[in-house]
Amino acid sequence: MKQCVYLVEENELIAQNTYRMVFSGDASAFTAPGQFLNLQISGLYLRRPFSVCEWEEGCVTIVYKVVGAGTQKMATFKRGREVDVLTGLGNGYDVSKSGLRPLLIGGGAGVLPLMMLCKTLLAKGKQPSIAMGFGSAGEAFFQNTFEELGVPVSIATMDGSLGAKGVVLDACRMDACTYFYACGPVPMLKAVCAASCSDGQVSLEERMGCGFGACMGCTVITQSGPKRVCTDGPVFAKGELIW
Amino acid sequence: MKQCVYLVEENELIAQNTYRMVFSGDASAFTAPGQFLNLQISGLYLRRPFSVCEWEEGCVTIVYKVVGAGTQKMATFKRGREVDVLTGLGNGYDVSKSGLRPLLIGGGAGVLPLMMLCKTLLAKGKQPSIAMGFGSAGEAFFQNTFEELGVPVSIATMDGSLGAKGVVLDACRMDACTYFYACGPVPMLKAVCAASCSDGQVSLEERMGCGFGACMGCTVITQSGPKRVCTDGPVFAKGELIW
Amino acid sequence: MNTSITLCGVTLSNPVIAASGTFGFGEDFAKLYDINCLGSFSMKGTTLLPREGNPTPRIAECACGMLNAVGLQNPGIDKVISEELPKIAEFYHKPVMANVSGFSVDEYAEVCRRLNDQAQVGWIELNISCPNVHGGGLAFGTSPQAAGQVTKAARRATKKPLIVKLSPNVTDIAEVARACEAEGADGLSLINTLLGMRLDLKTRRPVLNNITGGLSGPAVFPVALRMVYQVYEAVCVPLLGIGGISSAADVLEMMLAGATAVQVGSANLINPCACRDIIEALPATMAEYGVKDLKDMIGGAH
Amino acid sequence: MNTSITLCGVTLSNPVIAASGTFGFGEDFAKLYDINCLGSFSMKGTTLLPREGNPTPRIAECACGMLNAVGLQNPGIDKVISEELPKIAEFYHKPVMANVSGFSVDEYAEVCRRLNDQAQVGWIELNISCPNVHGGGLAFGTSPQAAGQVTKAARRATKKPLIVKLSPNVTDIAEVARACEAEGADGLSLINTLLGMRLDLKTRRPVLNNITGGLSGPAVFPVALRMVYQVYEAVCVPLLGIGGISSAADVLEMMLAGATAVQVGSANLINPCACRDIIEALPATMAEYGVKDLKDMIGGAH
Ligand SMILES: Cc1cc2nc3c(=O)[nH]c(=O)nc-3n(C[C@H](O)[C@H](O)[C@H](O)COP(=O)(O)OP(=O)(O)OC[C@H]3O[C@@H](n4cnc5c(N)ncnc54)[C@H](O)[C@@H]3O)c2cc1C
Ligand SMILES: Cc1cc2nc3c(=O)[nH]c(=O)nc-3n(C[C@H](O)[C@H](O)[C@H](O)COP(=O)(O)OP(=O)(O)OC[C@H]3O[C@@H](n4cnc5c(N)ncnc54)[C@H](O)[C@@H]3O)c2cc1C
Ligand SMILES: Cc1cc2nc3c(=O)[nH]c(=O)nc-3n(C[C@H](O)[C@H](O)[C@H](O)COP(=O)(O)O)c2cc1C
Ligand SMILES: Cc1cc2nc3c(=O)[nH]c(=O)nc-3n(C[C@H](O)[C@H](O)[C@H](O)COP(=O)(O)O)c2cc1C
Ligand code: FES
Ligand code: FES
Repeated sequence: MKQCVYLVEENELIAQNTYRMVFSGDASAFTAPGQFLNLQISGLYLRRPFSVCEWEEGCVTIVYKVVGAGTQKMATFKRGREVDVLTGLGNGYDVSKSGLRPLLIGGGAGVLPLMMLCKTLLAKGKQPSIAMGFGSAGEAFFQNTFEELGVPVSIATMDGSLGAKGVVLDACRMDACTYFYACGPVPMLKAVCAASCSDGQVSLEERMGCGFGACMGCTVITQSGPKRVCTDGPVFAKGELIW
Repeated sequence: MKQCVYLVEENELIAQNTYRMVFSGDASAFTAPGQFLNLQISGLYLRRPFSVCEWEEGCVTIVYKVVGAGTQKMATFKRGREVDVLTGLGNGYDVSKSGLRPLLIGGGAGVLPLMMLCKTLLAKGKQPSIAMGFGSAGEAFFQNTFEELGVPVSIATMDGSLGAKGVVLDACRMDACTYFYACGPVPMLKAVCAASCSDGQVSLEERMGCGFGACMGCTVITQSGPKRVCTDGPVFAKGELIW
Repeated sequence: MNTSITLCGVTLSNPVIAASGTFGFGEDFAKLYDINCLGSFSMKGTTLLPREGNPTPRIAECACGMLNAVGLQNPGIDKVISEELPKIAEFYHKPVMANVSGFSVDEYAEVCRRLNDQAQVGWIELNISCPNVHGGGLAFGTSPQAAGQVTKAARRATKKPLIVKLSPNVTDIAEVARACEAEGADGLSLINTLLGMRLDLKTRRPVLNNITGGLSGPAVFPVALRMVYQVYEAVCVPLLGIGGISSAADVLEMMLAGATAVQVGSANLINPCACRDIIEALPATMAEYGVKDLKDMIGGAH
Repeated sequence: MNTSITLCGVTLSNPVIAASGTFGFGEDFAKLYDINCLGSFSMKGTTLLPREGNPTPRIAECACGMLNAVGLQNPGIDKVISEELPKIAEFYHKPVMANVSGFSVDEYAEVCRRLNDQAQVGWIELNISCPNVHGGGLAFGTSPQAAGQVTKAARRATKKPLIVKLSPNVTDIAEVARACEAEGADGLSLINTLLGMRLDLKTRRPVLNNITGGLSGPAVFPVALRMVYQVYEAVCVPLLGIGGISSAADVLEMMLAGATAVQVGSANLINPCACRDIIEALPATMAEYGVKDLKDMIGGAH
């Protein structure tokens, strides 16, 4: 973990209620896709956690959905604004386990950490494919980006306005999957784990007090006892979790 | 009273720890010198009251001393910043009582409301003079401005670095005074009232909850019972006060 | 969309009531906006005799809140009846709430008695929880026995709907609430301010002349919400939720916890149009959370 | 300039102690800065047996503060002794404070007994005020009798300096303080969290799985300050002032009210370097207010 001051470079609407924010600043604490940062918003007490969607030297991107007071304020951040962030939080995905053809499964904002994971897997010569679920076509994002990377994309939307009608599991063949990486709402993760015969990793979300292991606010009970989503996670092996 | 959004036009250091802030915005609620505004500072709960030093259509000036959290934040306000203010607060000085040659007496920040008062008196053909007290030469301000207006100025500083050494009363002849207007710390006002044989008006300060009469936070007990400094004052006739 | 609620038999167009001590007798606000948009307002706490209140400073700044130690400055019940109520009649045409305080059970009862024939007064709010006067208010509010006693005496003295205002400075607020209900309270309002203090580092003395004062503002909202939730489970009478409310969302949250109506206090001091702004924002906020009739929210979280 | 103070016979280089439950067992902070700059730190509340704590969500946002309902998740006293204390020894070389909780008087006493021989432990802090476990902590902290009993049992079980941590959720905290002092407490720490709650307007349910939680952060500072001031006048033992401290000025204010040392809690979660930053700012803040020896501030406002 590092405490840094980031500068907002971009903050643009990319889908319904969904913004992409690009920061310049020290990205050196990030070591694995699936890690997150914890961002201070003046006027609010707790920091807000966001998965890092992409990073390179001096540049970090998050994508966030406006859901409450904090993300509403973030949507008003202008270029050049300074933001206090804790960086390099969480364990991130373990890409060494992926096998040749891992399946990436994302629901809504859960698609975000999969972008960096996908690029990392490609860089290692793997052939990932991705299944994404959204509420409707207007909320969907990243389809083009994945396609430009040459990654097979399948999509489901609840209202059928894009791709298959239904949940993300309706857009992918879990039976053909040899290893998976999943991120999204708990019911989706639960369903994915139940449907999969293969091993995999899932990323959890929990309300956080600190984001770096101090408060025990984000505990999940696993096969090996209580674990902190912010430091022992957010990524857990499928076999670790008790649903 | 009016609730307005003001725009910061200038915010410059004019003496030790003392800033002059010029706003553009609706000045129509101000009707008398000695009135004040109540300014919201994000991150602090209560508004902060400041005498209006000068106003004209569309333009309002305050001068403030940095003494705590609020004024520290104000010192960082940049040109173009929007500020929420309650304007036209308080009764202000009654200039009709002044006679031909009123004496204006100000201690420290108490000099501020006297500037507008002085200009108003001049416009009415009166011949005011002013006595000002400061801690030291570095804290003094407005000497030139008053002199440019052709107003006789006498100054005292506690350390003798400018004008007479001592308090403001050491710089003026209360026995020759026919009417006075005073503003400054309570011990000074008390001494001025005690030393003067003439009638006069003094402006009080009190910690305020609202600044517009709602909370009874700023009460002073007068000859005619409890009065609110923010609405019945801040200016009171000498004879009203119980020291 | 329906924002009306019924409080002890009186129907209000919306549940937003300006809180006692933060709205004076309404006059300063009536100059700013038409205060007939309010559900109602609670007048400044009134005692039998006029009171000058505590010496200043009476106000201190806190994180997300403030301390006050006004000490029940008021013109006394007779002047409230002879001067303030007639003035109010000129700009406010709905029932007002009379906030009553005292230093003995008899004084509370006597003030209630004198209010009995005032047609403008829709409810009496018995303040047994003022932390800023010695030997007064708070002493009654921190013991179920004393709270019951003063409620009983006030109940005998008036036929107006009787609302007792509870103190949060207690171990078990539900116990005090039950005692008041048992002695005939028609409603309960909570919370009054939390006892707090600030020191001035320059003088090394308390900021407030009274040493301690009452904490109010958004800082106390979670405590107020919890107490409303607890008291809702302990009594059957309607509750007025008070403490830190400054938005329409806060109103909904307080009603979900169990409040039939709410009071907005300190927010009025910071934003003089706070009550009006909250009332105007109610319909949009209701729509956002799928609320058609505000009444449906009352106690919805239980 | 002198920042050192003495707490129950142990001298601290400065009065800043990281508060229990917000600093884990120090490890995550030791990675960030050399935590030997601290006066001390209080370990996560420890019970006899390991506890998983409450189901999540355990955390909610509030104005100038937060709610937590962690529910004393901890590995149990034996693991704290066999695993955590040896780990701490690697990065922290001063006495630590052991924060102890329990569900019966015997459990409190047994945990104290097991800590007796741990040389690293400078003080035992008896948490009789956790609002987040049912039948535990808080029940002991809200009655002077129960608080006295558990203090007495702990006193017999240990020779370590015994500090009892008081709950603010009481009518009269001075009474509880006196009961603890009478039964042998060497110091008192106050306050633990204020019982509060938040509701989620989308789900219309409490945000916290535990329904209520403990409010901490700057919002509670005025209440904490007032209680320290009151307890200082009621007892002779040293006080640890806790609640909302997030700056060196807050430390001075809390000491003026009567605290010998202070604890910094939630501020650590928001700014992981909060304790270090406050300690570094102390000399300049002391200079600003003309303080040469920090000890001179203790109780200075009385
Ligand atoms: C490890 C992790 C990674 C995340 N990554 C992303 C991301 O990349 N993009 C994105 O849009 N969202 C992400 N989230 C969710 C995001 O943190 C919340 O949407 C955000 O905190 C909501 O803040 P708010 O003030 O707008 O909402 P409010 O509801 O007003 O927030 C109130 C409190 O609840 C917490 N909270 C609310 N929703 C969530 C949630 N879903 N998870 C955790 N805490 C929550 C807030 O942090 C805050 O403390 C992530 C959450 C976690 C834990
Ligand atoms: C009617 C009136 C007119 C004023 N005009 C001026 C002016 O023209 N220029 C100027 O420099 N100052 C003026 N003051 C004083 C000014 O309001 C305070 O210096 C300022 O509020 C301090 O805020 P702070 O946050 O920096 O200090 P802090 O000490 O951190 O403030 C804490 C609290 O105390 C209050 N407070 C502190 N000092 C005073 C004070 N002297 N009077 C009233 N409240 C105080 C603050 O408003 C705030 O609520 C005036 C005060 C009043 C009542
Ligand atoms: C300046 C001030 C004066 C108050 N005077 C009274 C009063 O006279 N009677 C009363 O019952 N409550 C009084 N209160 C308490 C408020 O009515 C309310 O219960 C409390 O402030 C909490 O609400 P808030 O957080 O919205 O301010 C006063 C509060 C303030 C801030
Ligand atoms: C997440 C969290 C966990 C806590 N756990 C404990 C605990 O285990 N034992 C204890 O005595 N106090 C515990 N507390 C209370 C704090 O030690 C402290 O008394 C309280 O938070 C007030 O201080 P603050 O406002 O500086 O946070 C906890 C507080 C928080 C926020
Ligand atoms: S959020 Fe504090 S330990 Fe995970
Ligand atoms: S400050 Fe509120 S009445 Fe004067």
